[in-house]
Amino acid sequence: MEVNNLITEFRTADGNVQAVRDVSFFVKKGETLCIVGESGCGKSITSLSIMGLLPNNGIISGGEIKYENQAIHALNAEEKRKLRGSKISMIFQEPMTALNPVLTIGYQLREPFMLHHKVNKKQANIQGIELLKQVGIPYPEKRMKQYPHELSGGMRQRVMIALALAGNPGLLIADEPTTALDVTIQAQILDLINSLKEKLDMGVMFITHDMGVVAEVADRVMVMYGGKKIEEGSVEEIFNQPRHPYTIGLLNSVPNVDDPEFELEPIPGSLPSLTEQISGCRFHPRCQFATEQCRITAPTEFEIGNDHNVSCWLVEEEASNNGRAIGVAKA
Amino acid sequence: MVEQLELQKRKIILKLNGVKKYFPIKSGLLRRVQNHVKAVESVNLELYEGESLGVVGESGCGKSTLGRAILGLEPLTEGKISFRDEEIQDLKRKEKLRFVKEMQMIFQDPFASLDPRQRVGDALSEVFSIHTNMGARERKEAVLKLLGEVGLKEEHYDRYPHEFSGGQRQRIGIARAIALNPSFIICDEAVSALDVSVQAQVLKLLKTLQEKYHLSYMFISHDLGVVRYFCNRVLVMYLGNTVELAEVEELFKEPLHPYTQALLSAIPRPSVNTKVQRVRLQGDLPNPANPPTGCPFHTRCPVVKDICKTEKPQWEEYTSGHFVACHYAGTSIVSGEV
Amino acid sequence: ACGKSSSAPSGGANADGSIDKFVYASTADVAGLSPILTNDSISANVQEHVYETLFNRNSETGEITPKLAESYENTDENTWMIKLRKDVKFHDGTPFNAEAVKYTFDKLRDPATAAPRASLLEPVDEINVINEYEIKIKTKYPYGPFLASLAHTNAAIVSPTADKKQDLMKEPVGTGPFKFVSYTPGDEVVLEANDEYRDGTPAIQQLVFKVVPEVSTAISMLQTGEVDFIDNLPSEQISRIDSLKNIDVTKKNGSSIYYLTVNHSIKENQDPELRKAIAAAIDRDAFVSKLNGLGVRSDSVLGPEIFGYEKDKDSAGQAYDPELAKSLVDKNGYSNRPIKLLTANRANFILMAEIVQAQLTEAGFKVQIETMEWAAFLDTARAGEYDITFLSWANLTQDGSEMLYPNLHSDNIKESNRTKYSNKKFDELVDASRETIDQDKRLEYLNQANGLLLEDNAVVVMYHGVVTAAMNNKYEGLILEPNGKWLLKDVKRK
Amino acid sequence: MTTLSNMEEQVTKPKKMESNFISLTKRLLKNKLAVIGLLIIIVQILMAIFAPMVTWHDPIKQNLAQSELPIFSEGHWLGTDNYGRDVWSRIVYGVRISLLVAISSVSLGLVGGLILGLLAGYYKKLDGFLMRIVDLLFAFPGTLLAMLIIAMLGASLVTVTIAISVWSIPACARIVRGSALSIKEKEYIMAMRSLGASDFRIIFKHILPNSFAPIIVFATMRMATAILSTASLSYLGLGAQPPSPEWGAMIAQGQAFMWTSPHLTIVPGIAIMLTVFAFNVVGDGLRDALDPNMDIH
Amino acid sequence: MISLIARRIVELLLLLVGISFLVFSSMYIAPGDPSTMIGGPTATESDLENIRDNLGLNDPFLVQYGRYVKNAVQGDFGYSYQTKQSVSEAIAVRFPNTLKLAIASMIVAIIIGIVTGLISALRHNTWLDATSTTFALAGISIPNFWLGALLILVFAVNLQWLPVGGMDQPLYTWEGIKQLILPAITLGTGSAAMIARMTRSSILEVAKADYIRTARAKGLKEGKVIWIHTLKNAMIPVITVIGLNFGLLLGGTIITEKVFAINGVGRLMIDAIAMRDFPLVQGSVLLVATLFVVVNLVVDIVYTFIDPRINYD
Ligand SMILES: Nc1ncnc2c1ncn2[C@@H]1O[C@H](COP(=O)(O)OP(=O)(O)OP(=O)(O)O)[C@@H](O)[C@H]1O
Ligand SMILES: Nc1ncnc2c1ncn2[C@@H]1O[C@H](COP(=O)(O)OP(=O)(O)OP(=O)(O)O)[C@@H](O)[C@H]1O
Ligand SMILES: [Mg+2]
Ligand SMILES: [Mg+2]
Repeated sequence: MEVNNLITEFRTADGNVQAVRDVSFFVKKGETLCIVGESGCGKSITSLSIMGLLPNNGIISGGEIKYENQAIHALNAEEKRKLRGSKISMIFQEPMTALNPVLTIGYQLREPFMLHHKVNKKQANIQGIELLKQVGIPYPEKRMKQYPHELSGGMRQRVMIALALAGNPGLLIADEPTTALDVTIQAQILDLINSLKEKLDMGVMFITHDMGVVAEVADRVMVMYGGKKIEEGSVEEIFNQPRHPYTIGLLNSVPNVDDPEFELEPIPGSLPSLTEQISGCRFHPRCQFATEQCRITAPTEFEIGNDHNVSCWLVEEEASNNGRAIGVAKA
Repeated sequence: MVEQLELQKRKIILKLNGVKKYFPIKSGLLRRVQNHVKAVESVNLELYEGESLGVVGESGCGKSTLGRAILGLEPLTEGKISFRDEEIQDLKRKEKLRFVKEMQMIFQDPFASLDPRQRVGDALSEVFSIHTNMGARERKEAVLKLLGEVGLKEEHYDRYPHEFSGGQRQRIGIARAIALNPSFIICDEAVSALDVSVQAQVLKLLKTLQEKYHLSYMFISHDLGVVRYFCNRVLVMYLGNTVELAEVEELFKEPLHPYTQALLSAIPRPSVNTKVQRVRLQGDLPNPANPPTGCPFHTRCPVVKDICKTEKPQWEEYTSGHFVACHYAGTSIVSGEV
Repeated sequence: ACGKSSSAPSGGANADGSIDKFVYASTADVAGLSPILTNDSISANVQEHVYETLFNRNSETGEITPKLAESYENTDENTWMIKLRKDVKFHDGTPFNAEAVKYTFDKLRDPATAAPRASLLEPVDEINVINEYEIKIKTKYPYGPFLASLAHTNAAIVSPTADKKQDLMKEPVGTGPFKFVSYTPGDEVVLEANDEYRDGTPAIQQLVFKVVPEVSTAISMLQTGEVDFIDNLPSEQISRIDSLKNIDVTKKNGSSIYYLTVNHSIKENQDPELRKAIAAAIDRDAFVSKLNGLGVRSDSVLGPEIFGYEKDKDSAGQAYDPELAKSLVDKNGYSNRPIKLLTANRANFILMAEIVQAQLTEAGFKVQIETMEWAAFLDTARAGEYDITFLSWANLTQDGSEMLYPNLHSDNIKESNRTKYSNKKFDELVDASRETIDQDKRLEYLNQANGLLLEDNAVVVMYHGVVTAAMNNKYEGLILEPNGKWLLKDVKRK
Repeated sequence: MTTLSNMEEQVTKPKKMESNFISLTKRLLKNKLAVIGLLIIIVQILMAIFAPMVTWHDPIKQNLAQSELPIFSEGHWLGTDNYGRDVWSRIVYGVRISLLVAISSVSLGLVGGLILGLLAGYYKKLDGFLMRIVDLLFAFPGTLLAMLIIAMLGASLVTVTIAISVWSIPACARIVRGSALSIKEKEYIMAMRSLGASDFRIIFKHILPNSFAPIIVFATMRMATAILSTASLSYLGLGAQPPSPEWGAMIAQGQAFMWTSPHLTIVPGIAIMLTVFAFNVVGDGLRDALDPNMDIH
Repeated sequence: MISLIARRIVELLLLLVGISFLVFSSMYIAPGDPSTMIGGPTATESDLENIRDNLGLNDPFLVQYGRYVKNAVQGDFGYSYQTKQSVSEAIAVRFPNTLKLAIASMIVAIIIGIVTGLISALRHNTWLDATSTTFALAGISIPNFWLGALLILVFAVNLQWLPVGGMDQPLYTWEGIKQLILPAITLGTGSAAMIARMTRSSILEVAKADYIRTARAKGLKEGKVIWIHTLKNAMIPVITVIGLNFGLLLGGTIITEKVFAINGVGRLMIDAIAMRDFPLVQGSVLLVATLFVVVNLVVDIVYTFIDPRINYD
């Protein structure tokens, strides 16, 4: 899966706003790409753009989305629909509301089987039960007859995962699938996604804002801020050599459970709204290292080796000199 | 830091004695009370001046209920709460006002905890009109001072809550809580709803205020990282029961209760270098209306023994200052050894 | 309501002029089908066809003639010897005889029955059966309008056997031209022709009394043929009905009266100038013209169709004189007093109220209308809780005493005399008219009493009713009486 | 999509000061139907206020000689009624009655409903009892309830006002209770309680103003119902007393002339319909404008 | 479920006691004496006194009420003052008509309401939506006595397609159905409009729900998303509105029955109130209230079929 220069816009009362600004990335089979960033930075909209499920007032106004080298953003509605669930699936954030409350688990689970594998109801049922077992749900036969409200949050999220897997997708998009869950349950779900990914050789696009979760599941990480991609690299690179001041700030804002001496270093200021006009780098008002250049022109993406890309003027030199450190590491 | 704490230990500010809170479940023909949600079960606890006590546990384990019960927002089912050696659980509203000044609360949701139709200035000055007989001018001055205290500006006085960002709103909530110079504040998931960058700002602010005014916090959270960073002692709850209480270092180093151990091992670490050995709990939290017999944790405990199913473990001081309620306290869930 | 045998539209007619089904629409349901226990005109309409009375007032001449009776004789002022017809049978096959008459009257008089019109026989002292077909009735005092009373629908004779066996309110048994078939409360009463009727079988085979509460709806049904006959046409719709091509309208001067009265028990109203001012302020001619021909203009309290009427009284009241009214109002400061004009919320009462209110206001009075449902209105008026109001009187017996005594005599101030009028001289005249059976003398007394009322401006007569009926023009033979009663026994296809 | 709207809120930076009222009005004005409704209402209010200036006849002055004039007659552009009264004047003065009865009955009903609803919503102990009373009123068909009240107190516009307000109480109480129940659970109410605020203060300073949105929508819609009910009762002869130019009464009177002078029924019928329509669309518009979920679109 | 029904029956009984007390006392206070109505204008005071004694109207209020309740509990709802007929009988005769009318109007309302609501939701923000929304709003705004009169004028009198009034033909005949059409439209229009609006907004609301997005993410066809995933959820509030409207509709029968000359309970009620026929008023009000409660109970039971989350035990 590959996304190039994606731009997604919303028509709103205050005019058009760009929620996703020129974002490019790719996901390979069998790897997990984590997209991190704070609320409202455009993570969900990016994933919905891929799914073709944008809200009515949203449109993809630029860029391309390719799945197995086929451009899918331009497909018509019917073709997009056929893609959904069979090639690309999605798990949503709220397990409480993402399942239809008035239909049984069984009904909802049979649907994708009957739709994508063209099997009859009985077979769909058997396959559904099989899948529920796979995602670790005890007594799957009984669950098939139950309604969502009769299941706990963790169970529902497992059902959601089962739904997403039913069509044997090549890409699974998980939009904050564990935010609403308790830590002990979250751990179960993360393990499940990881093991399924390996077993089914899927690409996983995992959206979260929890750096802990990122460290746990990611192969590669993409950091977003204000609708833009600002840094991308392997999970080790991002955690050990973060280069963008925002990524660094983000890491320094998360208290470390294992380090009693850790001191928090918050990023000053707060997130800008979509409509706010910010010239240059969107992060510059909150950046301690902002220069005149940052204020005027938006940075381009620089590759600094190891597939590590950063959009920040501070790394420009380094990118060209390749190797010179910049003084933005932990103070 | 440790020495300092020892000193304060002598000054107990709040004491809970067998505090219980049950919510009735009504059903049947006559809407009789058929059962209870046992939200908080016999909690015994002492809180010291100037400390931060973290309260952690899964969703629905009764953390918020405990906090509310302390403030008298929920009538107790049983038990005693004393604040500076005075029992406060049965006081009438008028008598209670005195303690209300001393004990405050900061809420989880910065969007829901401010009246959307009230200007920020009015919301803050309302606190003074309830508790003091200051004139309008005095109140305004006090409010402006408060705003400064939490890092907001004078111009914010006339704004409505929806015109603020989450972090700013939480600052207003904090301002409201410290307005009357309390000595004890309950933070119920006060930073959970905030983005990490903002969360860090607010945590810093709370720390600063604690030092400045010598506040005690009861810090309810499900984020163990934050608790470790912020608190001196930690109380772990499970299904309405207190299962472990210890100094923060001690708890993280040597968790005695299997649940605490599982909890710690489940936290995703924001670091790619330290890989800890994971133990996953199976199953979900039981229904608090119908808790298991014996030890409430036995249904999910990896090292459960027969006695756990029948007998409820006592809340005991295992080592000095380290309380735990487990028949086999100290058993490691990884190796299964004591 | 459902499951009626025939679903054919009404009005089917056979070659011999007989009619399969004939539908009459009334705005309200009957209260019941026993003449003893009811006293309302709608019930009376049905009862008129099922039952018969001893005497009958001729619809043309107004004369009282025997019906179930054959003849009568006053052996003295207080004694009525009545001979009965011998050829009559009740619908249940039992014979009509003196026992039946005695039974009926005794039941009507018995306080335990609580008959609403027990007062019809109030002067009766004793009833004796002389023989199978002769009966003697003794009154407590000479009672002038007695024959009129006996001609009243509520004095119709019921079958004693049936009354003991069943509830006549639901299953009536009489001697009339139609026999009872069924009653669906709120919806309809169905009768059928009585084959054994002494004057021959009526042409209408099945007679349906149907409830259609909205007059407009009823008229529409008349137009579409769903209904064959309605009565009591509203004056506002008369032009519409007139314009319907399939409908014949019958009009006839009636015995009813509509009048305005002040509440005589109120001190301020005892001022003769006030009453004069009111009478002078009301333009009755203009009002009657609004009735589109459905009202007769006359000042006389006893109308042209009533026994006791003399022509000279037509204009004996205070004439319309707005200037006089204004000057009296100014002179006496009547404009300072708010006046409550109580009225029933029936269309013709509202019409009077609206126009009179406007005219009184014109003259300078301050008048507020207050409408009430019929029941509440009757009670409120009886309790005297009004300043001025409109009253009406159908006068089924068409006898002057029957108007003046209940409505204006001081005996009845607590009861039916809702005007609260009390005048010794008037009372004496009315008493005299009631206590003699010499009809010429009675006429004289009544005329004097009538004059007295007009002189006194005790009441202001708005109009005397015109009875109306509209029938599908396929049929003819309707008998319409001045008191509003009608008979369908002679109706047949043209 | 609620989650998205929350996010939207979350990232909202301090906006330019714009009071709730202005933004509400802006949103309302985007709704075409609501604008039409608003215009109708404004015109009617103006008509009610300036009635003597926009009419040329006394609405109750009779002229029996000139009765039942058709529409567009000389001097009476909407004709005259059975009594020769000018229909246009009666319609205009009828606005006064309709609005007055509607406003006063709805306000009265609101007071009752608010008290019941707030108490029931806030005090759990009272809830059961108060709601049984509300159920009781609910189970009565409205017309019947009104008829009983009118039977007791006599027919008049005052009675009609009382009857309609009583009839508004249960619905209002339920709405207020519902919103009080949900607001009561909001954290800011908990916050006020933790600050030691009295119940009185919480109910009237916090719960009441925040229930405002559903109440205002309810009140607007109820105005429509009230106007319709007044007309129905007057139609049944239980409301306005003659000669007052109440629309329902006008229809009732005019119905007898439906075939000869149909305008006597049709004109007041249209007047009622327009007015009721106006209040309904404005109420609808208000509801949409007040609905936070509409924000995004 | 059984516990729900049992609880509702207990509540209903309490409600009926409350209502009967309200009705009884209001009729007691109201001016207008039933004896006057029975006695007629000429009755003398002693006639009236006789009648009152006979009916027990001279007893103190509580005695009268107590007697009523005692008899009612035994299934005896008294006798009409006017017609001397037993109340249950009087009502039994008329009730089928009212029920026919109410059900026919409800069917009209539900069909028209849901279809228009559906159309305007699916064609959201198009002219079709605007038109049907406007019609829906107009529908709520029409006074039904006026609508009834206009319908009669047009369809019964001028076009003569349908009968003017009455309801005396059996339902299984064409005549019987024709008699129902105009009254059902008159009475059902308001409810149809309300149902249409609720259907529309409820569908639009549900369309925003997360689980609809899930359904789309599964790749379901749009038809399935709407007919299966959206509609069932969207019907929940619509059913509430239908239940509540049934109450309104019962009130509306009073006027409709009058206009269309239908012999039903509504008309019985006004006549009884006007005539101060207390036992009839009582009986019919209690019936209507019971019906209202029963309909709402049915609605609650329907919920349990549509929405598995609802569990009344
Ligand atoms: N329908 C819409 N119309 C206008 N703006 C929208 C719409 N949906 C989302 N947005 C805006 O798009 C931006 C990106 O939203 P998105 O949901 O992708 O954020 P996110 O990164 O997923 O946040 P979170 O972590 O809170 O889920 C937000 O600022 C949001 O306000
Ligand atoms: N007012 C109430 N009535 C009935 N049950 C309640 C009430 N409030 C809380 N509970 C129940 O009490 C239990 C404890 O709730 P509480 O809110 O204290 O949990 P918590 O630990 O704060 O959870 P979270 O982390 O989700 O905030 C839960 O099972 C909850 O359902
Ligand atoms: Mg998101
Ligand atoms: Mg909580």
